[in-house]
Amino acid sequence: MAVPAPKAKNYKSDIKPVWCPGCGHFAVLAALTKAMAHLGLIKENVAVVSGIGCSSRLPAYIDSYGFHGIHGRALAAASGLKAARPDLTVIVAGGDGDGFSIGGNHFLHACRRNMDMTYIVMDNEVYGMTKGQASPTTRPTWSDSKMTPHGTGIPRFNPAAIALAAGAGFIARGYAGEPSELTRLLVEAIQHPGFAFVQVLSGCVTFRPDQRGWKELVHPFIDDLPTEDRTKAAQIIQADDGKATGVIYAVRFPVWQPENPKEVELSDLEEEFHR
Amino acid sequence: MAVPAPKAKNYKSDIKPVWCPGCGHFAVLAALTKAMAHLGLIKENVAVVSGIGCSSRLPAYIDSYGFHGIHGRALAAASGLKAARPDLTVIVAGGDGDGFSIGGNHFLHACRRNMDMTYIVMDNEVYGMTKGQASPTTRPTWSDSKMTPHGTGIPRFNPAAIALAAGAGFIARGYAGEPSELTRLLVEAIQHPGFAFVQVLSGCVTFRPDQRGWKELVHPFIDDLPTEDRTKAAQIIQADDGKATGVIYAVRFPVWQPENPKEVELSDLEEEFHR
Amino acid sequence: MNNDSQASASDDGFSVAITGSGGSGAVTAGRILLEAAAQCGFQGLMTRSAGPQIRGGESAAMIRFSPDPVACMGDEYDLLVALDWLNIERFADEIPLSAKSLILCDPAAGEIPALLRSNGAEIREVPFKVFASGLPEGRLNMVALGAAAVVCGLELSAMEASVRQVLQGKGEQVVETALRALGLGYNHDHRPRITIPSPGRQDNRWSITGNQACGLGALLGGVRFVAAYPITPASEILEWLAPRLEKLGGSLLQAEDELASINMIIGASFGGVPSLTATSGPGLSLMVEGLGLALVSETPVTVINVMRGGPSTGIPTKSEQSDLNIALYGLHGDAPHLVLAPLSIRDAVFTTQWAVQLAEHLQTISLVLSDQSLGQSQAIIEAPPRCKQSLQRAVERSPGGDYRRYQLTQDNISAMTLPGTPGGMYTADGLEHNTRGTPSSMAADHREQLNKRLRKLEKYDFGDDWAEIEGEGEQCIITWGSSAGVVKEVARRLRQQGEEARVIALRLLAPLRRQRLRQALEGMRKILVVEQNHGGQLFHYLHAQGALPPSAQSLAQPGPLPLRPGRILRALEPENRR
Amino acid sequence: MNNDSQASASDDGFSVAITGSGGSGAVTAGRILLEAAAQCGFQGLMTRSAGPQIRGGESAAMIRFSPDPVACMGDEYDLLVALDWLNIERFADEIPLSAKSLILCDPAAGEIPALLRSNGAEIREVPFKVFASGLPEGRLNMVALGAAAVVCGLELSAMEASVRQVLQGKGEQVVETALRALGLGYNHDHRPRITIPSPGRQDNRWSITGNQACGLGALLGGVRFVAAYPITPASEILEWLAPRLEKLGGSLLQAEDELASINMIIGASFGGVPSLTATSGPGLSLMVEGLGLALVSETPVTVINVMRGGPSTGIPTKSEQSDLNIALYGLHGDAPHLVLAPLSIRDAVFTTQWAVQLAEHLQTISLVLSDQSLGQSQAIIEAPPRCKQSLQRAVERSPGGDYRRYQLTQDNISAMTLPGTPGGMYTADGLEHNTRGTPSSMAADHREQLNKRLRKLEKYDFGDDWAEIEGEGEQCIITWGSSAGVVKEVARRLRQQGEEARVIALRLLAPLRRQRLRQALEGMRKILVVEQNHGGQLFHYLHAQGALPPSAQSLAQPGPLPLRPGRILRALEPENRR
Ligand SMILES: Cc1ncc(C[n+]2csc(CCOP(=O)(O)OP(=O)(O)O)c2C)c(N)n1
Ligand SMILES: Cc1ncc(C[n+]2csc(CCOP(=O)(O)OP(=O)(O)O)c2C)c(N)n1
Ligand code: SF4
Ligand code: SF4
Ligand SMILES: [Mg+2]
Ligand SMILES: [Mg+2]
Repeated sequence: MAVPAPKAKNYKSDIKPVWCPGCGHFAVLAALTKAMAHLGLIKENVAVVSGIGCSSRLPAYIDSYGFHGIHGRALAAASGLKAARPDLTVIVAGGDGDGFSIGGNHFLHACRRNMDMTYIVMDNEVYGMTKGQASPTTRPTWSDSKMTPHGTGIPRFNPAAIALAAGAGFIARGYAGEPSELTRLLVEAIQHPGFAFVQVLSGCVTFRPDQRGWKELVHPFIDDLPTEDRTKAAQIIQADDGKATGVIYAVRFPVWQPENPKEVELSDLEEEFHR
Repeated sequence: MAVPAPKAKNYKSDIKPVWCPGCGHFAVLAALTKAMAHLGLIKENVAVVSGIGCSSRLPAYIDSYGFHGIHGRALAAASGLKAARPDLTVIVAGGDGDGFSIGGNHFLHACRRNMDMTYIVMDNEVYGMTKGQASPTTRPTWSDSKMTPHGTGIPRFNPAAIALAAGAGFIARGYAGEPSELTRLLVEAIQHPGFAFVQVLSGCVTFRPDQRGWKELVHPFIDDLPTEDRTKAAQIIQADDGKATGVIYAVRFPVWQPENPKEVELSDLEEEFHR
Repeated sequence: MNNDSQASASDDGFSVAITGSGGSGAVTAGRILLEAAAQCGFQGLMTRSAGPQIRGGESAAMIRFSPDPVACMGDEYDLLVALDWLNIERFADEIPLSAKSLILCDPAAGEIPALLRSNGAEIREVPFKVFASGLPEGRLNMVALGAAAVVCGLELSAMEASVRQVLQGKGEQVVETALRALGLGYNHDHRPRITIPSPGRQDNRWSITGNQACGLGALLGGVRFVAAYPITPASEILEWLAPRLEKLGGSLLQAEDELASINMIIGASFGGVPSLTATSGPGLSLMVEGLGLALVSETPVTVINVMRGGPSTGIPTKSEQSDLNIALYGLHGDAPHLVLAPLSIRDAVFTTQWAVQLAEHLQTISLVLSDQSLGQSQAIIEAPPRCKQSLQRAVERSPGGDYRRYQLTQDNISAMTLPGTPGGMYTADGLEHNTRGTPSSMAADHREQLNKRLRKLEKYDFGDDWAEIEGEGEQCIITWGSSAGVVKEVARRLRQQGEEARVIALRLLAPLRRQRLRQALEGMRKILVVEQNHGGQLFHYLHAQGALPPSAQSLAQPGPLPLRPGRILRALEPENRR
Repeated sequence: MNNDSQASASDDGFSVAITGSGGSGAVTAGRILLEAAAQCGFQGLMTRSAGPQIRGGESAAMIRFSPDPVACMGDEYDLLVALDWLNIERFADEIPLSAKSLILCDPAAGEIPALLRSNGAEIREVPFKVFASGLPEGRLNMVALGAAAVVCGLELSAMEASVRQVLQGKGEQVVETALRALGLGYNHDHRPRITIPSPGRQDNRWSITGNQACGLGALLGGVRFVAAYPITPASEILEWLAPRLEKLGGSLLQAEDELASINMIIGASFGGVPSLTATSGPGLSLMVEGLGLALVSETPVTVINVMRGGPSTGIPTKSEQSDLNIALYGLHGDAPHLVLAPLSIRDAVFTTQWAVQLAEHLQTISLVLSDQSLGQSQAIIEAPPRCKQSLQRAVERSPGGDYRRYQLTQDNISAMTLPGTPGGMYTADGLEHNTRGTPSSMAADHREQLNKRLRKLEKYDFGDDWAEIEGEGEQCIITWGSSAGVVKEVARRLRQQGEEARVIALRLLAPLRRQRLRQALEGMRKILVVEQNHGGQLFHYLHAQGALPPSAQSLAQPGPLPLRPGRILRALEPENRR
């Protein structure tokens, strides 16, 4: 990390984001490119994979290899890529809808599988791209969406709790309004060997203008974190108001990565069929 | 519960199970019909919904309404049914593959949504119906499946931990080899208002003959359970060896059930379009 | 024969486009203009277009109004109201202008782009900005709207009423300022462009979008449960339905994904409640496994698929008719089912209602193919017709001793018991089964049930509603779904020129009424199949069904640009006939 | 003309069925018999059938062997070896017997079912049980096998070698007992039934299942990454591949579901590794959204779909060719892609290899339609041919300054950079895009890319491998996939009777080589399209593509029973011609 780092702007592509002015996702993009610069990543060796949503547009704005897939399947595509290409730094980006609603199953199994990748969820507690419906992280009483006129009435999905229960080894929360902390978190996440999950509070100015109020609510975790103790992490997450930031849990579990040296020629395998 | 109960056999249909002789699922079927009898459920007011797998064949063997759907989607079908027909007792049955692999996302969201239904997962740590591949609950070193010749290498999925993190209010574990305890658990689960999750250790004699050894391993939880304390439940589950049985966690969360009295006629709604 | 300039839009009604950058209020202005036209007794249509941005990007409202029903947008625009010039090139393709057009713009907005100068349109300059900034919080879109009203020949009083109606939610202050701005624009220059005599206030007029019309049709069909996952451009159906279902005693459940939503409605329908979901291409793709389950278990459900540019994520905000293939053939196995398509916004009420009722009656799946352009456009129409029949699910309320859920019957429809009915217990199954519903892998059972599921559709008498057929002559245009609008416009123009043409607009795509279609094609010397996709999906489907002679021709044009009447007229010109 | 009894199976090779209840070892006995036939230089085929139980249910092994290649099962069986009579009625449809058949059974098993008595077959009784119980842990299937070997005319030494080979994993004790039991059965009754001269040991013989052949083809095509979710009847492909991929330096990832597996292989292929998955109908349904993504992002992937009875869960353990529709048309949007089908077990090596290479070369998706009967049958064949061409992905290893991932080119194929390549960075996208890959909703970009994706397929020269065409004459049978076997058998029988027939067995279904097919149909007076489904899916597809004259006829028979030569011959009889 003492290596003279390239500039963040070197990691930005020349494509103009479609995001609304003021969208939190700009800050995430900035923090990620800063983290890449800080780590001196070689850009052609990075692949940023995403699903569908405003947040999932991120790959095209980064000057690395990118894969903008389909809604909810980013982690699956990333897992296949990493399995086939262990040499790449794989970063997965998406939203709360993409990751926790339609993509929930892959989230569970990616945590368990613990491949070496970083998963950044830009959580704005809303489906931005489809114009403002409730997501799993939306509070149950939020009634601004006509699809749920009295709110969903369903308790919020707790991403950190699920990640922990599913077996993730790195769990952090950042805030788009605190770019330097966010950069630091992303650096740590990318460095973490194994699956690293970073939930980023990234406000949607258009459909959740109330989230401008996050600035007053966000605060660092008060405890001595990160912990390697799962019980402690569970307690912290349970007591948490969802607005605390920092790395909560960081422990090195065995990383899953198929790497099989070639042992035989294909023609050898055919012998079993000979009669 | 003091009402003179009908007999379990009244709840069995005349269709002969396709299960292998000795399969644990027979005991689950027996326990479920006993629980139904014990509760004196009126059979036409019960619907048993399932996905695909050996375990998911259960509905046809019960003399009630049944829905044998597609792989992994039982909870979704059951949620729609319950939303439309709150008067029914809805029981969902399936396997570890159906529920935790392909069906993982619906499991997460059904726990959160907390509709009044009972979800029984017959966990044999294997895909029985497709002849013996590893499921999410299979231990990472089990290498009897050719699809994973050295084992999956991935830590086991912890159903109780996920259910708790996702917001389920009733979490229990039973064992097919202890039918009377299992019946009791199922009675409690069906009585619980809200989403009740019962993991049943139900051995696969054909592909997991080692599971005959469960008899020696299964034991009741030693703690004073069920608890209403989520932290305690989390600790119990974390310390658990996966072979302890009993109700772990039971707390009444608000049940989600749309019930809207009719307020207007359709023709009233058309007025908005008149010019 | 016709040519494009003769057939220009100004012959019939008036076409206006309003464009502006993010926040300039082009769409609000368009809505006010459309409502004002309705006040004056016109019928009309408004479509929108937006750039790739979620919000704040440039956008355009395209309006056409006429004393007669408006079936589609014309070939050209009579009036372009440019609130500014930012990214106007994005819309150039969508808003064809000619020397007969007028451009209303503000000299303060800067140089008129060369792109627009080149078509020779007349330019009329109005100082939108100067007028607007003279008012506290004054907005230039209202000034421009006033000026546009003059050009369109719409009365100030109608404009004012419309401003009040559209802006009422914004508070009195906003309405007052808007009215003053409107007045400034209106009084600036009094030269009307074209005066179409206003028909005067009409009874029985509706203002409705296609997505709303589908929603209403669903409710009329009896739908009381919806589970769905948001997706553009279908979400508005769900957003319209959610609060209304509640008031009617039903409900809408926002699902975690489309796999859930399709299975949820299957569960609800198994419970006896007519159920529906709405989605678009990517969501439909995720539903096909569930659709097969509904089909085999004979659990009725309806899916409205609002098509957008495909394949894959494609062009989510633009229209195309390219999901016909997946709708017809997208299930694994031999899986005959219902596919319908509304022919216009007005027809969407009927078609959706009918689709739901057919699904219920035939105990199968019904797919309704709407599209972005139909769904997200707003129309001023005469009150839409309803489905007169009252088709319902055959429910067995007192099953006898040997109840068989999948009993073979004369019409291949087996009465269904609902949970709660004593003595009628069965397990619905996606496995092949015998008449009782017990899983079976016997060839005889499979064949019996395959035949049952096919014949209940093939033998059903769908009556005359399978298509709208109009016109005589020896040339025929076959089309489907929302392309019916432009095709009817083409036929009207041909008639105006003394030429005859038959239009067959297919509402029921599957099962195809093959014999009826062949009858309707008798004596036709030229047949053109018109649709908005790249592959000619309808054209190939009709061939697959043996419904077309070899000489039939295909005019398939993918989205995102709408099919225009001129394009079709050219394809019909004699030198293009063989 | 032929008739069924003349055309009986005994003319060509020998057909044996072995049936028994759970655990009786019918399938093991079948495998030993087949391997013994191979030892004697025969070629052969063995299919299996099982009841609905997971394990322990009754099962049957059906074998046919001959000195010539065996394309399919015959119309009738020469020999039925009944280990017991439990649930034998389940197999009655599948094992047609006649007066020329022989039934080998044990008097101790009880009364011969009336069902079997009625066909007039000769009965030969052997005390299986008495012999077996005379040995410690003796098994009656081995006794029966010995007796069957005599009837089939197979030498004892070959049988013994085969017992050793098949049972070697079970330990020496088991092998020894089996050999003794075999000997007892063999020496009990010396009347052979038919003596087909044994060709004697042959070089170059393979014993392989269809699922293994697909797996091998995949490896030959270059596949080194597989992600998949188990499903019957495709799992054996995965189970065969997993350990072998590892040895070749690749890997197989068992995914959480099919949504994951298809997206995983897309990710891996984006990384540059040729990737594949295998599934069956329900799984394919879940993959169609992912397939669209691969298609639009031009990321090559191959999916082997092993068809089973549909729709929905259908009949998971039985064969059908009813997923042609979803394979051809199942994607939303305009989505041309590759669809292939192996014509036999032997051909599955070539076809799968070719499919993978075509996907790689054309940067698109390739669907391979195998089926349960092909996949789960074991064949003794001559060493299978390979794909001679070496088609590969066009990879750009040193992109210049202005690298455009979706550049328009002469052949519409754009060289692809792989992650890790400096200067070649791009974002693959399922949104419509311009040549750089930047999302675009412009009509021009959409049309350009739609054209590119269509034309790279349409204009590619697929050479002669699109179909196997044999025979002359004026009557023609068109078929596809595994039905090619029975159709070729029909043609052979016709030739034996001095009649000519052309067979066109389509290996490449999409893009359809329409011109080539029409050429091959020139001069044909009768055309019959044969396939194993209910709807006549190929028949309608060929009509959709304008490839068939109106007089063509369809013979579509759904599963689970195999198509039999006699059925097709009847459809060709003059009175059935029009
Ligand atoms: C299969 C499928 N279903 C639905 C959609 C529509 N869709 C696009 S983005 C999105 C939600 C995006 O929300 P989120 O992931 O939170 O991202 P945000 O826009 O808020 O950043 C949805 C539902 C889709 N593209 N594909
Ligand atoms: C979409 C889909 N994928 C795969 C399958 C194949 N399949 C059938 S059952 C099953 C797994 C069953 O395992 P589990 O749920 O644990 O039940 P068990 O048989 O062990 O009781 C699978 C993978 C299927 N039917 N549908
Ligand atoms: S809609 Fe919300 S999430 Fe999307 S770009 Fe705009 S502000 Fe950001
Ligand atoms: S395979 Fe296993 S789970 Fe399935 S019926 Fe047999 S013993 Fe039970
Ligand atoms: Mg979001
Ligand atoms: Mg299991």
